[in-house]
Amino acid sequence: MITFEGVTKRYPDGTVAVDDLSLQAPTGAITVFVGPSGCGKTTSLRMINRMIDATSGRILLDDQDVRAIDPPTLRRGIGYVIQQAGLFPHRKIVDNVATVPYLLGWDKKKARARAMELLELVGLDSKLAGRYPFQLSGGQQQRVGVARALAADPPVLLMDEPFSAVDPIVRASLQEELLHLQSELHKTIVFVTHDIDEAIKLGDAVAVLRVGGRLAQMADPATLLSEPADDFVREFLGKDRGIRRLSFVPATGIRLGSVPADLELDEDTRPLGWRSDGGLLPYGTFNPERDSLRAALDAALLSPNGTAIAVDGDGRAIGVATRDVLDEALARHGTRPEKRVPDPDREVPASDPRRAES
Amino acid sequence: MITFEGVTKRYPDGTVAVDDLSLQAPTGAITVFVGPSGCGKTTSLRMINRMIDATSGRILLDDQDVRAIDPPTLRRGIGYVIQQAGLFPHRKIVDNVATVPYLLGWDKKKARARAMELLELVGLDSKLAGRYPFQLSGGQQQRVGVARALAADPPVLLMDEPFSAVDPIVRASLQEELLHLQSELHKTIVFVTHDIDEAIKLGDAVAVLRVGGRLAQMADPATLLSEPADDFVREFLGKDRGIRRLSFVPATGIRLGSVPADLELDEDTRPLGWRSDGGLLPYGTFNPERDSLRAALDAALLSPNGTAIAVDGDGRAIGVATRDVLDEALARHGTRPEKRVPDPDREVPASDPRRAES
Amino acid sequence: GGSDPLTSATPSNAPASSGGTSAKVVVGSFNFPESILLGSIYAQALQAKGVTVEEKPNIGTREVVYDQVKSGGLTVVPEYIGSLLAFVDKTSTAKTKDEIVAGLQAKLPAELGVLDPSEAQDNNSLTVTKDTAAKDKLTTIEDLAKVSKNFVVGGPPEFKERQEQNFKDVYGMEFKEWKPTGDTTADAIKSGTIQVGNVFTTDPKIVLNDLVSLQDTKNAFGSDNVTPLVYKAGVDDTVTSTLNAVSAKLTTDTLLSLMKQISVDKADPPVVAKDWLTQNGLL
Amino acid sequence: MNDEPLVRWDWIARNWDNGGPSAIRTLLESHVVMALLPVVFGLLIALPLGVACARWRRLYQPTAGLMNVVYSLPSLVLFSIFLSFTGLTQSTVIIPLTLFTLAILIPAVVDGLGSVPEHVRQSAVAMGFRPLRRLLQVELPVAVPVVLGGLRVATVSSISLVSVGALIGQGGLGNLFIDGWQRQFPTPIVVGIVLIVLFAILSDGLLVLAQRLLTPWSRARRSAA
Amino acid sequence: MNWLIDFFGTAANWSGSDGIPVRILEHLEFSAAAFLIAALIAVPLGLLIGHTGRGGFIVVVTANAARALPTLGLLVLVVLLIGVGTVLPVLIPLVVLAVPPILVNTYEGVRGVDADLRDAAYGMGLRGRQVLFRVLTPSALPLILLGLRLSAIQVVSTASVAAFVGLGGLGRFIIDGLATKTYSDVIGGAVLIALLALAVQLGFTVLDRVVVSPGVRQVR
Ligand SMILES: Nc1ncnc2c1ncn2[C@@H]1O[C@H](COP(=O)(O)OP(=O)(O)OP(=O)(O)O)[C@@H](O)[C@H]1O
Ligand SMILES: Nc1ncnc2c1ncn2[C@@H]1O[C@H](COP(=O)(O)OP(=O)(O)OP(=O)(O)O)[C@@H](O)[C@H]1O
Ligand SMILES: [Mg+2]
Ligand SMILES: [Mg+2]
Repeated sequence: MITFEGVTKRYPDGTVAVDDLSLQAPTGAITVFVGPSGCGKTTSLRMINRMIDATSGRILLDDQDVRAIDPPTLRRGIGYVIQQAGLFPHRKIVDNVATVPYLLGWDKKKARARAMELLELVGLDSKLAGRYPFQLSGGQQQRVGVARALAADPPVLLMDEPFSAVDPIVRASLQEELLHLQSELHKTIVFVTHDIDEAIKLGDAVAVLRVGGRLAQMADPATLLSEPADDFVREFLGKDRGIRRLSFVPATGIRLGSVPADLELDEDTRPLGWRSDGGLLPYGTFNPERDSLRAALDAALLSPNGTAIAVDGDGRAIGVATRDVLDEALARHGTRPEKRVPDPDREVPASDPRRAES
Repeated sequence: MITFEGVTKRYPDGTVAVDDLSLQAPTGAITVFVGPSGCGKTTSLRMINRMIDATSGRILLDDQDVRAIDPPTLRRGIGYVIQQAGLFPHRKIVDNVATVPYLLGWDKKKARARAMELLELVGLDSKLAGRYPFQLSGGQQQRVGVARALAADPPVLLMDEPFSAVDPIVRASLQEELLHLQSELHKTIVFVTHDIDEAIKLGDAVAVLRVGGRLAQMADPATLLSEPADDFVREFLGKDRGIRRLSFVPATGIRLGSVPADLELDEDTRPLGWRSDGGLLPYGTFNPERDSLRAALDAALLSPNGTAIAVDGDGRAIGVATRDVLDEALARHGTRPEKRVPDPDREVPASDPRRAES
Repeated sequence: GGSDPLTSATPSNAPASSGGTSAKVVVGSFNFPESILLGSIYAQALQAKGVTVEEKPNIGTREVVYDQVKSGGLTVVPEYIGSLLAFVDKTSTAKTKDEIVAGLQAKLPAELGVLDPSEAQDNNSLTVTKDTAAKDKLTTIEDLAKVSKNFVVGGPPEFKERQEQNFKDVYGMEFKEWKPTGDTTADAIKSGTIQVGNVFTTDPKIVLNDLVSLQDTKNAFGSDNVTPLVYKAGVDDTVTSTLNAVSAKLTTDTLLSLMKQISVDKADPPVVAKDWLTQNGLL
Repeated sequence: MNDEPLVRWDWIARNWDNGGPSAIRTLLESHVVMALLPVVFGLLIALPLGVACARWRRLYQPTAGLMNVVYSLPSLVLFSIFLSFTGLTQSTVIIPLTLFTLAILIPAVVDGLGSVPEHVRQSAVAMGFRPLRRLLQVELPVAVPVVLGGLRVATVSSISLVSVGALIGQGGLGNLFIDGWQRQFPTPIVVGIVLIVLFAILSDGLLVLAQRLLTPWSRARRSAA
Repeated sequence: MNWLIDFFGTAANWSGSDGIPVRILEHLEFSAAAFLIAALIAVPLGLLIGHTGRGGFIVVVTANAARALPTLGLLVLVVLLIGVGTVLPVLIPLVVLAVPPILVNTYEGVRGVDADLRDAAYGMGLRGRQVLFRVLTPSALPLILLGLRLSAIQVVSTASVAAFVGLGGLGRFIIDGLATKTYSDVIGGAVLIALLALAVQLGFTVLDRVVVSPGVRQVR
């Protein structure tokens, strides 16, 4: 648990970057700081590992004031990932990852073994270990950055816009990777971004900051979407709040009807299309075990008759949700999505995204 | 009209960047090339203004083979905008914009007057004219880049990921700006991006390329979303295809009911919330004149009772769309959204986005 | 000038003890080939007698070298008695060899001494081209003094300072301009940049370039016999007797022929020195 | 001017190693010492000074100004000034050349440290490096390409400048220039120039090699830049 | 200080054909001539090679080797080969000295211009030559000027070797002062040379202000 107690940062030039900030980042959860440029996200983050010292107020790491800890020692226990990865250009990937273990005086072999393990964990081929950073793509470098931050198994991870320099496709995969990692590691993560979609996708709790470094709202993403505290937050959340918060409602609750006759199936009962005069019409599918209500709605909208086809993990049709059933589900959960709570004890299989994110 | 006729580009090292590409970019429309990294978008674009020469095949600009035109002359008639703006650091903004007019031998006063006009057109304060590029933010530089490309009023504009270096918020505003400009200028634009959302937002026609430089599908965005040609395109389009294509259906067609009694209004008949025991509940609104079906659906999902409130331009409630009405509209338009056709003759007022984009 | 930085020199290789054969003898030379040759002759002769020798050839002008000897940084340097006296006693009027040696003994500081002068002389001279000599009918410096106001004179940089007053005193001679031409003096005379130049009488370029040295009828330059200048504390009897034996064999003609080998035939000073020493039984 | 050939090969053969103080080999050896020691000393001094200048920027302006003045002094002047202090020793050449080297190396070290990307520095801090260790293990290694670039220029200049020392009797191969000049004899001059250039190219080549070996991580960047 | 007073305070030092003003003029004469020749050779060559990208490696290697050419050695060799009497023998070594910094900096300057900028320029329809002179050169100007400045300072300081072969210039005070151990002259000459170098430095600072676009200056 990281606690901000009335923290204020005033830079020597008079800029108040963070103003009386009080909040808690729960242990084992991802807390996202989000807000427009210059709202003090980076400053807040860097006060945790004392890259910047607060002007007033306290920051507690599990009840211990960070000010009481010698900064290098404090920092070795906190992973830190930044936008440009900040890899050491002169060290091979494996040694980059082993940096903190070396600092902590691990023996070289052990440190390297640990590094190799981490490279695998973040999904990098072990043959990249002997390369230098310039030989890696931006996305690979970011992965190395994450591995490096994890090397000494710190309980806390600070991430400052770690994915904002890579292209959207790679970015999405890095986000997935992070969620997947977190499902195994249960770190206490503070994540900074200015992208509200990323915040909602990743955050167990989202703190929206406004310029001047004041907290506008802190809530879990679903609550944030349904109940923005004020116009600033509403504006910041942007369009599609209603649709987006369906992402937090699992599709498991939907009452499925039996597969209707006009749905053409192949021999494995995988759907092929809706029969019609002009041939087969397009259809949409969702997996009630894994997907959210949003995916179900999308599937319904892709079918001409508004009926979403439920499929299992192998793509076999297991039932349908008609528009009426869907409407009912939407009415039931639409306005009050279940709160998501971080559940550090639940182990999620690697192949399975932890969330009901569509 | 720009026509690719069996165009192939093989680099000296043997890489085939573009393979037998045939397509047409219609006059007065925005044609977007989209596809994963390395699929030959840039190469295709640059063959149009002969920054790169095709290995075989022809590119026609209004029936004239570009190979028949001296490259510098050709290029002066084609605006070109790139990611990093490529502004000349040693020239003031106004002179940057006036580059091509100067090249064409315009007199200095006229060229500068034209530059000032363009700066205004792209939404830049005229007091920036005397600055140097380093004194501008990334977004402002991109705007200058666009202004510069437009300076000699070329009929054709080539844009290579022009907005990908700026942050998402600025990016969105640049996209709006481009649509707005295009609604006034009706250029023939070829726009390259690897972001499918951007492609769908901006394109009148979208060409999806696959690695190896082959065309996977070319269609207007709505068709693309409803009828992806194959798995590659479907994969590339990503999730929410059903919801996203609602963006292309205007909300005008929805039958509105009268404002129900349990909706609390202020004295100006602006909605305040749904009455309930626990106080006012959240609500969602849409503007049937301007918004799409997607916005209406979103509004419905924000209301506890699934009813979307229709408001006018001033935010006054003018009716409601109940879930049933909405379902009906969705059923009617859901699967076959109207095709969007570029309509160069229709003048759209500046304050009004041209599209039914939610 | 102001305070003199060279006097504060504290050379690292000053002899540790005064006298004694165990000490290393440092043989230096001026920055012209003849001096380098003489230095090499001294050094090899001493080496043959088992003296430990270090050579530092080609150091610089007398102004620089003198102080190094005085402070013990150099032990032996081939000198020219007339020029040396003029250097230590600007007012001296001594002209003959004996006068000069007497003058030196009186004026040299206690730590320095000269050994027996050799017969070999290498006088400074004023030299002109054959054409100039013919045109103005010049054979002596006296002849030159009559026309010298029209002439530009050149020589090593130190030439003006040393000789300007001397010429006035002895010949009443003044020049139109003094140009420091250094090692290019002979070429400068030939190319006409200067009309008169200060060239050593043993310089082979005089012959090579068809130049004429004017006779120093009034002995303005004085006798310039070659002799070793020594740092007294650094030399013992072996050194002294060896060098005196060398000087006894050196003549002006010897010097001229040796210098011709070096400058014209491009033979190397150490080799020339060695050959000569061998021929004269000094090795 | 006359029939003197540009190079008399037999002279070279005779004088390569004639045992005397003016043997080409001896001169070459002293040239190497007088050229390379300043570079070594210069590097040893420039590293701490450069680090200090990079750390306290206001120190840099005056230091750089002073170095500019030193650099604009003719080397002969510095040599002769030091002649009065260090006499006819190699130090008279080595000390001034060390100063010249500093004029090149201090900016190189400052620029080198400046070339360390801020995000690399920051992530070192964030990982818990203490300042000295950060300097030694991160900042200086990353600065190596730029510092080596300066070192190359310094080495080559130093090798070339030693020859001026011949004017005060300590010039290594430069003595060949004076010798050849006084005897109107091109051979020693040519030999001196050729040996100096060869020595410089060799040293430069070794430095390039060192750079390759020390900084495999910047090879691509260099060829791309 | 005494030396400076001796040197600058002696009226005789200020007049005549070997007075300070004449020496300064002579010094400037060969420095300027050598510098201009070097600039005329190196700037166009650097621009061309930087622009076409051909032969860049050779240039950098040769330039570094050329830095190693000892000025004194070249000077005496040239004098031996072509004789004294003109300034030519001094110009050759000085030009050799002055070319490498200009060439390398010009080349690096042009080559270092952002590839996107080049791209944008061609994309707008500038022809090769226009790209070079209107875009690359102005952008590379700070580096080109840096090369010119370094070179000019080296030339001014090294031009003193002219005195060694009997030519004039401020080197006379140094060489003659050394020969006659007149330290005031040596120091005086050195101070004058340092002042000239300082003036060159200042001149280039001013030039930089005037010719380099503020847009480019700030980027660096
Ligand atoms: N060292 C500093 N000195 C003075 N002001 C600073 C300093 N660092 C940051 N600021 C100011 O403090 C405010 C907050 O900065 P901070 O970097 O924390 O913002 P941010 O939310 O991370 O912004 P971004 O999204 O652009 O990274 C800004 O107004 C910034 O200009
Ligand atoms: N000059 C070149 N020589 C050789 N291959 C090249 C060259 N330029 C591009 N390519 C290759 O051609 C292919 C297409 O390149 P292109 O730049 O057109 O892709 P792109 O779609 O624009 O990619 P991105 O989204 O990364 O910009 C790639 O495989 C690329 O590596
Ligand atoms: Mg930040
Ligand atoms: Mg591209």
